[in-house]
Amino acid sequence: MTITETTGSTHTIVTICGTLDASTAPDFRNSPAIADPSRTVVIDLDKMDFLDSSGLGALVGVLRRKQEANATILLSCMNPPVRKVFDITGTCKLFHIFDDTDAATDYAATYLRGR
Amino acid sequence: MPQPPLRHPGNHNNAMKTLIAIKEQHQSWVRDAFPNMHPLLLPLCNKPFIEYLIDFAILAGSREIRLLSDGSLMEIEEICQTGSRWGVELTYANIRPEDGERELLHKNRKFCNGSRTMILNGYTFIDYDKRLDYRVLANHSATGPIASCSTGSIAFAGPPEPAADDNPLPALRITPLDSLRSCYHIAMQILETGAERYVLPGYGSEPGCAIGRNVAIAKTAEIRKPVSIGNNVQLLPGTIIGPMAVIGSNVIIDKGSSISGSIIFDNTYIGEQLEIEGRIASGNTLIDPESGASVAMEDPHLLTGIHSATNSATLLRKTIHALAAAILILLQAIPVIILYPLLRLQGKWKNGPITQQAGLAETLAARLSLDRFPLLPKVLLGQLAIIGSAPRSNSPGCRPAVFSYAEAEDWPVTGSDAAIVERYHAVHSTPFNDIGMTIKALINRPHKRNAGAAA
Amino acid sequence: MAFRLETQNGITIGIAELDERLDAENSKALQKACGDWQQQTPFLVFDCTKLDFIDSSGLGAIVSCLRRSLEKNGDLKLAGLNAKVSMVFELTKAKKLFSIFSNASDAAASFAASRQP
Amino acid sequence: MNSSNITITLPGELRFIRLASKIASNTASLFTETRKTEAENWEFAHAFELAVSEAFTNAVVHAKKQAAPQPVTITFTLEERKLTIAMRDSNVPFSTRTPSPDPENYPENGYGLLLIRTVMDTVTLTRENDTNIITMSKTL
Repeated sequence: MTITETTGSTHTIVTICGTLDASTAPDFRNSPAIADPSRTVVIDLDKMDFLDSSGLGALVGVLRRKQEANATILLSCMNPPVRKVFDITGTCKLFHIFDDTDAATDYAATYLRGR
Repeated sequence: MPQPPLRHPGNHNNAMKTLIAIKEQHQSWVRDAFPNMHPLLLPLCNKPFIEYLIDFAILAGSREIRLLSDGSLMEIEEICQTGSRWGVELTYANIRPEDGERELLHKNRKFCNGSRTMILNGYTFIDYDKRLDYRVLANHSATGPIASCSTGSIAFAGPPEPAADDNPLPALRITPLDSLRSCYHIAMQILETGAERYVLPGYGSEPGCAIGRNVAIAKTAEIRKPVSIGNNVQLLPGTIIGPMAVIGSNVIIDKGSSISGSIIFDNTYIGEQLEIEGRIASGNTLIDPESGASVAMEDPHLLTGIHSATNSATLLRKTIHALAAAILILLQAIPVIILYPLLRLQGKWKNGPITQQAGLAETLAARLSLDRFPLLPKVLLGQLAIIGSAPRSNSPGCRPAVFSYAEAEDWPVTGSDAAIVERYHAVHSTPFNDIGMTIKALINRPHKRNAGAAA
Repeated sequence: MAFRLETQNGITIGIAELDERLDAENSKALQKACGDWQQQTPFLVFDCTKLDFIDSSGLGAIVSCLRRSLEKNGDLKLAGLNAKVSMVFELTKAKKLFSIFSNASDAAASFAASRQP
Repeated sequence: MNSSNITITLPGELRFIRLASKIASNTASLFTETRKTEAENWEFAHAFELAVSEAFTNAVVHAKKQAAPQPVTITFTLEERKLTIAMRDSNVPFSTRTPSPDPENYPENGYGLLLIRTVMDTVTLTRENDTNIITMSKTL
């Protein structure tokens, strides 16, 4: 798994490439924008090829810490197998999910700034 | 954003898109009433709810439809798949419970692609008419909701598509689907308005009568239009279906029962001699759609869910019945051998009950229930039960038998309350109990006849 | 199953309060108890106010009680059926066999009224 | 019915999760049925990838608490249209009593068994002589 962070003024775009499971979850948690609870992130999942419950658990934990710090996670470009993991576990309703990274960043910039 | 001026037939990219957004909060009543059913598959006149929305999107000219929910869509995805069955492209995505129209459009921006987009929002029934041209919705300049009700709306976003001519916008009416009551009334309305308005499942040689595959209708069963009947349905002798009856798939309506103004959901067995009027029956549950009152029971003489029979119990019962029949054959063999030629000579041996009781031989034959002797070998073969719901009846849920429970108890064997009495006895019958009842039947039958003759 | 006797217009009426459930478990017990009540009077009222569930064996038992009262030239009237119980009676057409009242005192009074000269 | 078995043993370490689940999905993709759609074939492989990832993680995460990582043995049984995977380890068993997590509480774990049970046709959990065996099968 590789993580790329692109930092803007209001939020950071985090691109995850590869697999998010128990072996890669610690790296994900330690990525700077993810570890900073007050930073709103757009996570681009277009190149994520596999997610399991350990990866999902990491995402849910990060989301909770960010929401407590008045920030959030926006997910974009989720492919069907990744969506399935969210669907089965019922965690889909916790996240803002976009089909386009630009739409997610616009949403973060426009609607979430005032919060 | 500038729009391409021309619409290319065959290229769907610019055709109107449809977002169907349904939230758990609006469906919670379905989850409560039918825990095993996904609310989007709730049948309305034997057609799953979601298909009405897909139909409407297609009538409005959409070829790309996205289904959005804050709950699980996996079950729907397994059934609807990619939408190729309807010739559309169906995709799935998740939303949050609090998302409004603006969020929906934002979250699906790539899908909408700057095109005209129709948003079917909420758990509502769209009262469409397939004869009308809804494609003008794409050409119309309206944005925001154009029809709404307490549980949802039809809204539009994006630039209108160029129109060939100026057709008026057809009226759109949507009804909240917010209770069993509304579900019942909408299904009845669909049944009444019929297939000329909606795309409905089933085949019908005449209007108002749609029947699915593998439906067995007894000669004496009566169908009163309008009705809609699903697949794998058995209508047994003497049943009256309709008017206004929706029968789902895998349903058995047992003898003499009538169904009117009612909906029978999939996998339901309706017992004998029942009268269902203005009700919803689903598996073992009977519901009054007006008051919302419901009774759940697993009662083979009223309602049950249909599932496979327990084989071990059947085997035990058959064995014990066969044993009882063998003993009876042995006991009756000598009187039969002696009395049969005698009665035969007098022309008094008939198949069926012995009516005349003049001579000693006849009285004796009647007392010993010899008239049932010819049926006993069938019990040995497992074709009949020794005792059951009624002699020689043949319908699921009740066992055809040599003796009936009604004969065992000193109950009237005919009349409307006999059927109720039958239920009472058959419900609690165990194989061993049956033996006792058979002996009772043997003892009681002659007395009853005498009482009948005296009256 | 509480049972009491009331006398109105010279008729002794037995009023039985049924329990919450009447099914295969306790329908035999009702039939047995009813036999004893019918020794005292054939004019019976089943107060179903508490009754919340009835199945086919329960129905069978009540119909059997009715039949025995009728044989003794009496009657069995029902009172206070809730929506669920009422649905089961309608389903089986058993409703047609009974006079049904909203409460036990109306049912009892109807016995007295039918005896008016 | 022809059936063949393949058994592999991997060290019970986190870094082998990916290898285990990839072996499972590649084995499952041998079952490609021409009558099925591409999506269905693909989903079959993904189901095994996910289930093995969850089961292996469970074995290994609990192993961390022990002194030395215990090996995990995976047996693939291939029948005509059915693939069965049995995974054996000698660590702490799956907790089957915990209910499915409620997303409202933002739980960070506990989804594993729910996912396995959803994507597989049959799942059995047994413990024999201090060995946990999880058997998962699915028919294409």
